[in-house]
Amino acid sequence: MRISCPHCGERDHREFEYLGSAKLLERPDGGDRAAFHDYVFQRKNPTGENAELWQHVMGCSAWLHVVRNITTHEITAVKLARDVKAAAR
Amino acid sequence: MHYSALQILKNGLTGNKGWKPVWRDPEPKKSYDIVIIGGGGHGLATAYYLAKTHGIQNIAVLEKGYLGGGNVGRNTTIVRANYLLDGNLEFYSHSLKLWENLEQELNYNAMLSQRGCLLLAHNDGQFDGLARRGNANLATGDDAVLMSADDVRAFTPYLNFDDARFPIRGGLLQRTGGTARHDAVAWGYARGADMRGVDLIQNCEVTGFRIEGGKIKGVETSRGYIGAGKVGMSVAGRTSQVAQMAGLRLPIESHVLQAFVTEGVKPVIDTVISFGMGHFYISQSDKGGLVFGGDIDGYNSYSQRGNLPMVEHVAEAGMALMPMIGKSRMLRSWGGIMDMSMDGSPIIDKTPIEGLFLNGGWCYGGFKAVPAAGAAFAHLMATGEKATWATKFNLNRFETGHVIDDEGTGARPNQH
Amino acid sequence: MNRFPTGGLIDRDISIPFTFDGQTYTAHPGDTLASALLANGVRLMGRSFKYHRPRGVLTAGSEEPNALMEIGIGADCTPNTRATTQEVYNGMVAQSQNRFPTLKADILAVNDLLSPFLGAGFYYKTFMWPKKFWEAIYEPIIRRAAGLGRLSGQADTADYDKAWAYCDVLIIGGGPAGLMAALTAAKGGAKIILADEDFIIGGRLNSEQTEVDGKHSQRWAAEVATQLAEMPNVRVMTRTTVTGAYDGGTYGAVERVGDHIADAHGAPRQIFWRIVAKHTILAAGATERPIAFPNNDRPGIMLASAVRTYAHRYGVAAGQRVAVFTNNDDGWRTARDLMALGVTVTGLIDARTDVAPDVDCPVFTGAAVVGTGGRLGIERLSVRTSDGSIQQINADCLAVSGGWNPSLHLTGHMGGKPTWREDIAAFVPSPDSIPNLVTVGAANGTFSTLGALKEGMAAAKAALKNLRLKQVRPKVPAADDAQGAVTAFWHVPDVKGRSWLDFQNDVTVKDIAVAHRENFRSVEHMKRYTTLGMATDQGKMSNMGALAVMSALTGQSIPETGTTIFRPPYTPVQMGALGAGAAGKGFAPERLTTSHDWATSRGASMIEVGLWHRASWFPREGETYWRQSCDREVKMVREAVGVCDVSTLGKIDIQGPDAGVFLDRVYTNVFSTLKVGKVRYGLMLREDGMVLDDGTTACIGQNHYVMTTTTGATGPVMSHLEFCAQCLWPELDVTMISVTEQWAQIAVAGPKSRELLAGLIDDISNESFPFMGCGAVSISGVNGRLFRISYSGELAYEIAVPARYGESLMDELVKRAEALGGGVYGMEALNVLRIEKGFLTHAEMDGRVTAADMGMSGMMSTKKDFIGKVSSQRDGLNDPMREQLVGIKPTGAVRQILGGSIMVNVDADPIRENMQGHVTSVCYSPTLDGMIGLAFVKGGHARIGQTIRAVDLLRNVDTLCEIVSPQFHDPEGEKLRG
Amino acid sequence: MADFKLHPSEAPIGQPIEIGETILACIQPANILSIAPFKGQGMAVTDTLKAVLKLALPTVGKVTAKKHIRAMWAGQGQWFVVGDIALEALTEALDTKAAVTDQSDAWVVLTLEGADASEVMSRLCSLDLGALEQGQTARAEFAHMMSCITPTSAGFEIMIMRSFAKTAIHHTREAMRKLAAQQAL
Repeated sequence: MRISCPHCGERDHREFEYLGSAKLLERPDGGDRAAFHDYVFQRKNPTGENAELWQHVMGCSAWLHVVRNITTHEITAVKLARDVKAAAR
Repeated sequence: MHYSALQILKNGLTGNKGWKPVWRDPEPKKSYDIVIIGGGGHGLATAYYLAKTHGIQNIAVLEKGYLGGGNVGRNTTIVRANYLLDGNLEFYSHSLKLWENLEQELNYNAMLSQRGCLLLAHNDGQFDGLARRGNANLATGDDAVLMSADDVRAFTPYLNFDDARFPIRGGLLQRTGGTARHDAVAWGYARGADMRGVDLIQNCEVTGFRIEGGKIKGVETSRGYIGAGKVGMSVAGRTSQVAQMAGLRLPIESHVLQAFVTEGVKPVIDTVISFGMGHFYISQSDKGGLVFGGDIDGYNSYSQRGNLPMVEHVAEAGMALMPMIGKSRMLRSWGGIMDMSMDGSPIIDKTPIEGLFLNGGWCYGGFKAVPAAGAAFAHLMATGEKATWATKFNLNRFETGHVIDDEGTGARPNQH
Repeated sequence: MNRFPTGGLIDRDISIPFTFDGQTYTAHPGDTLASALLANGVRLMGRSFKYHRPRGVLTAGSEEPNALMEIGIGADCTPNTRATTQEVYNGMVAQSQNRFPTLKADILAVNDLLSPFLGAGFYYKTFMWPKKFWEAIYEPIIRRAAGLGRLSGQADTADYDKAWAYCDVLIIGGGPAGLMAALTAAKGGAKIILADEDFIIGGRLNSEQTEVDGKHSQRWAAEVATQLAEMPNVRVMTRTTVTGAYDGGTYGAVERVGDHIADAHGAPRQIFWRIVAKHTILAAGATERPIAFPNNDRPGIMLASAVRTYAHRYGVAAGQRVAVFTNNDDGWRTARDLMALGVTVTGLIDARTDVAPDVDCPVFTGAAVVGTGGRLGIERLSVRTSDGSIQQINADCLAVSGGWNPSLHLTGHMGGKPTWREDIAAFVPSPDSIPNLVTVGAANGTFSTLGALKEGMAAAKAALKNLRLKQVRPKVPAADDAQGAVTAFWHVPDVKGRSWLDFQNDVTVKDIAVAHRENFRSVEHMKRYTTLGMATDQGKMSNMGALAVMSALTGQSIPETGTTIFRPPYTPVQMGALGAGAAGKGFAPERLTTSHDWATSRGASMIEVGLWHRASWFPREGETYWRQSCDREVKMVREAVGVCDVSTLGKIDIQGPDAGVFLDRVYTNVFSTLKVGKVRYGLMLREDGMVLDDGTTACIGQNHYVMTTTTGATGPVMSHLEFCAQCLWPELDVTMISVTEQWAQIAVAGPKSRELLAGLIDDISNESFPFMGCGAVSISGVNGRLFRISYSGELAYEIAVPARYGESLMDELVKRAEALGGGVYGMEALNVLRIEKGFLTHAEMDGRVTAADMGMSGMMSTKKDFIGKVSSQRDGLNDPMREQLVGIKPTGAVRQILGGSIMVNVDADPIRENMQGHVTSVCYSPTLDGMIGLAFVKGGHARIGQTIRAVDLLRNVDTLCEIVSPQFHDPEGEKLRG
Repeated sequence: MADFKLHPSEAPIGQPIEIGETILACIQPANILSIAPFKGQGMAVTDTLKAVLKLALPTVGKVTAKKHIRAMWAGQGQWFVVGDIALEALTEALDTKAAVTDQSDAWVVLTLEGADASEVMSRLCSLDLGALEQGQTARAEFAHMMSCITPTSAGFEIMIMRSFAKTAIHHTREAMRKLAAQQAL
């Protein structure tokens, strides 16, 4: 896979590290245990497009919000996770 | 038809024309007492034990492709019982015992070969970790031998002991671990189930559940509606998708794990070697191919194929551990989709929907688990009770905090 | 012999000696091992896998299933090498394989006599009785018989390399389609790579007697190749096989740099390339397929295309009396070409009835070969003519042409399924099987030379357009436009005897029938049950024939019966190339501290910690065992002063107006209240409530902190912090950067540490540097940092200086320590010191423990949220019977404790059900004069003072222990505050 | 009171290493300082740098230079100023505008020059080197290590973390050796 880092351009995915679903951006406020259980453990795990988090560890260190098809591996959008999170606020 | 040397002789002399189908291809009935979704190792074993141990015969196994076409036919065939934590310890211990009698029980040669399974340690901390594991295995009644670096050298002299990046500090050998012929396990269970009246229905994809009043009624399939008293999901790799049709969301991600085989060579490796530091393991098949693998590629995937970084990493680890394989050639690589659970351990449990049961989240452990998981899932579906060797694989353990995290990496499926 | 006096792309002026099975032969430059052996009249080149049937060369390419050999001797021996692609070099030693004692007299050929009992899947039905016999008797015999060639068993010390290349257009295959594509794309200015697995560019242009652009096709190919090589935007890579197609336009390829020469003189034998291409043109050609008929596997029975290749390219007659069996027009061409070269063609057998071959030799249409004879090679064949009569024909070579299979393998690597084309009776690639890849020429089912040229050009023009490069209109050269008619004909029906489908694995038409009979009818079942297609050619020679047989048995069409999936690699890839650079120490980078050379020069024993090398202990004269050094080093620290390089710990510089708030959220305890000049110990959890790491963080200025992490967790912690800052709270104004490498940090520990430092630092008083104080210092004019922190429980400091001064400072501190009765200490002593004090490492923080398990619930602030807070409140994590951290020491006769022991109650059996915990760390404590350990024990915090057993079943040690506080040494902490 | 001097360690490469058509050497800039602007301070940081060093912060992936000092992008929100500029001076100038750290000892700067520099690099680094022009800089993997790769008129400058320097030099040297041997065939 080639991931187009918004800073560094297109790079082989070996430069990146995968974390998981982009739902991890949405850390619950407050102390609701059910909300945290869902946040930490439960996954939709779709077969089609999925928003997920990768870090460009061997490059600029930015965390990226990557929209990728889980079956074809086609990547349709890459944004800075920081920007996605800020926009959601 | 009972298989025996005599049978082979008889057929050999008569042009091999007397062999009978190993399983029937029945049309699906309108309804069954129990429907198992998934004709892989687990689903077939579950049906077999339901029929054999629990005397239930009105069973169907629904397979969307061909029998044994999922992970049971694309793994690296390792069988072992050298886990670390309670929950896994007794489960895999029980599984290995079932493996040891499987061929006679099924009258099918699955070629279980207990040629040993060696885990390597490269520093004192890892060595202590192996000791803890070995002690737990011995306490569970399984085999374990702690080896010094010299012991390892005597046992596997072809490893790199002289200029290794991570010198070998010692190892833990389980002599009862080894390999089996993966396809034969699926076929043997399929044959056993079919002989006991189970309908094995291929090319039949489940497309939905019929649930009324919180209770399962049947399944919609590509070959029409099939009613069911109970339904078991045994579809590792697609568990999230199937469960979602019942409105369930699970602590599972799907990842691709690659496996590799080289061209056949004369015997050079007589055991299974696991190089934890390099995320690499290897054995040699009876045909002569070196069978090896490593970690999952590391990203969610439903494609049964991987990418080059892991291919290269695995080859690099192989060259680091045993540079004698440099002149063998990788013949084929393939991928399987792993149900990676959030603690690296499986789920065998009821679901919130009455009559709907779940067997999934197997991560890398699915193949070696086939007998015990099939037997445990059958026990659960037949009796409503957990089997004694599988009491801790609960669906709600993430809520309660009773996770079974053998790797200690937490809710990071790609690190288990 | 069998070499024609002229013709071919070989240099007859030079003779190269080589040996095969000990016999010396000669070859010419341009020869492969197969062509050279054929030229020397050698037909028998191998044995099949299962029945050990005699095998000769079947093909002239990488798809060869039969002529596999061991090349080279000793550690240089490469098994399973295809004689059809291996170029002969001076002095080459080739050996046949999988035979004993000799190729001609192979004992295991007895298997062939037993074949009625060894058919498809026989082993699943037997070898089960008695139970023990499988592993004791049957399996060892099978394993010894199985396998092909031998690995030497010695380390592969050859050089390999890996590399990256980028291009606009990757062209795979240098036949007519590939060359035309390359020429077109190159003229348009695209950056191109043309890769061909062969050592001469041209593909079948080198194998046929045909003309392109009015000249011999061999000459045209050579001219175009030269023209391309001279263009700056073109990289022509011969001997380079593109082995796999992966996501994002990435391709794997192997370049064989040194396999064709006797001594590569330090050049890599092979280079594994990762080629990233914007566009790819697959022009991989096609492979001819055999026809299944009884005993179609004898040496001398070859593909017709191979017979032509040996004739035209290598100037070799594959036989003196050749018969041809075909279902298509290519067979006629074979007969004509051979006759033109003066070879006798003893018969042309065409399976088709409605054709009239215009060939001047005995012709049989509507006929089929129904048998062959000859002991170690074909001598005669039986032909069933159109009227049903049988005719015998003499031949020492039978050229078989069953039509062509497009080489579509790469297009299946990403899961693409091919499309059936009835007109050519073959699968062709489906469009878009691989993003941005188009298939042209024979690989696309276009078998005429002109058609291939045209398709190659068209694909290149489309690529240029997509790349927005200039459009060019090169002229399509004149060439043969015959597509060649074919009628599907897969195997000869109604025959006796075995007809081979998979020549290497010995799978015959009868085996497919057995699979069908037993209901292994899906293609995958058939393959797995019979092992068809599992040979080293991945089924290139066998899959289609077997599919056709199964389709006939089931009554379904071939596309309904299915296709098989081709997986990477296209042809097998040597592990040495794929794993290039990793043998020896190359597997992972090595990290060295600034005092590394200093330490090794003092005889330090080094160990790995993550990627780092650290000094384990420093033996002094007379010390022969590590414990002697370790005990002395511990005593030194406890009684005088020790010096230890601790630079490997992670150091993260954190700054910004919100830095304090940020730390509050990532640590369980509060940091925003930390004053400038102070250090605090912190505990970090994962979001699932388990401990991630611990360490100290110093406030070195307003909104300016330096965090330390454990050595092993540095990367994960940095990544975690960046996740928190970027993904969770981007609104916080905080920056972070690793300064691990900037600072060499050295611990000075022991009651005399202040005395030692007093000679170096102006003001080292307790007032200026109280316990957990920090500040800037100057050391001989070098700006450094001093932290009063202790990992030993003694009065201790850590001094940081810019890394370039690390070695110098280490040397100076150790000299001064030695003057005070102390000295340097290593990791072993450091470990003892921390165990005595009950400090933790990742032996304890193994990813499964909570703060409460470690007795640190008090560090979980109730006043704020932090990562892991909510999850750590789950009931299961607050069970009082969880395993909790305690200290243990022996109280009985057995004084030894082993790491990894399990804990059981005094009277309990050491079985799983009774396990109470496990031992994480142990050491001999010189301070307490005995073994001590840290352990996790169920409900341990409430069991201090009780006795328990640490049991090691592996090593037979059973130790009665007292459960104690993990702080063995100075539990009140008076020493470190002193 | 100090009766001794701390002295710096030797550079990891003394005499430049020349194999075939490539030369590997090591240079030691006077200082490498990191600058990470605080929120909304990017312009203010650039203004300050312009005033102090006559340099602006380059955009992502770029390098700007003025005499013997240059500023290079070094990752998300991070820049390195390389040259003879004291930590204290820059820290003071940027005070509340940016985080400044000393990285002078954290990095070893290698230079790889000569006709085959690109070909050697292609053995070690996954970057599309043909697309990397002078004036640009990239954070990238180099032989499994983090690095900053900057093309120069004569080849490349490769910044590697100090503890990795020996490994980086070893691998580069090996790549040079193998390429030279290949070309001699």
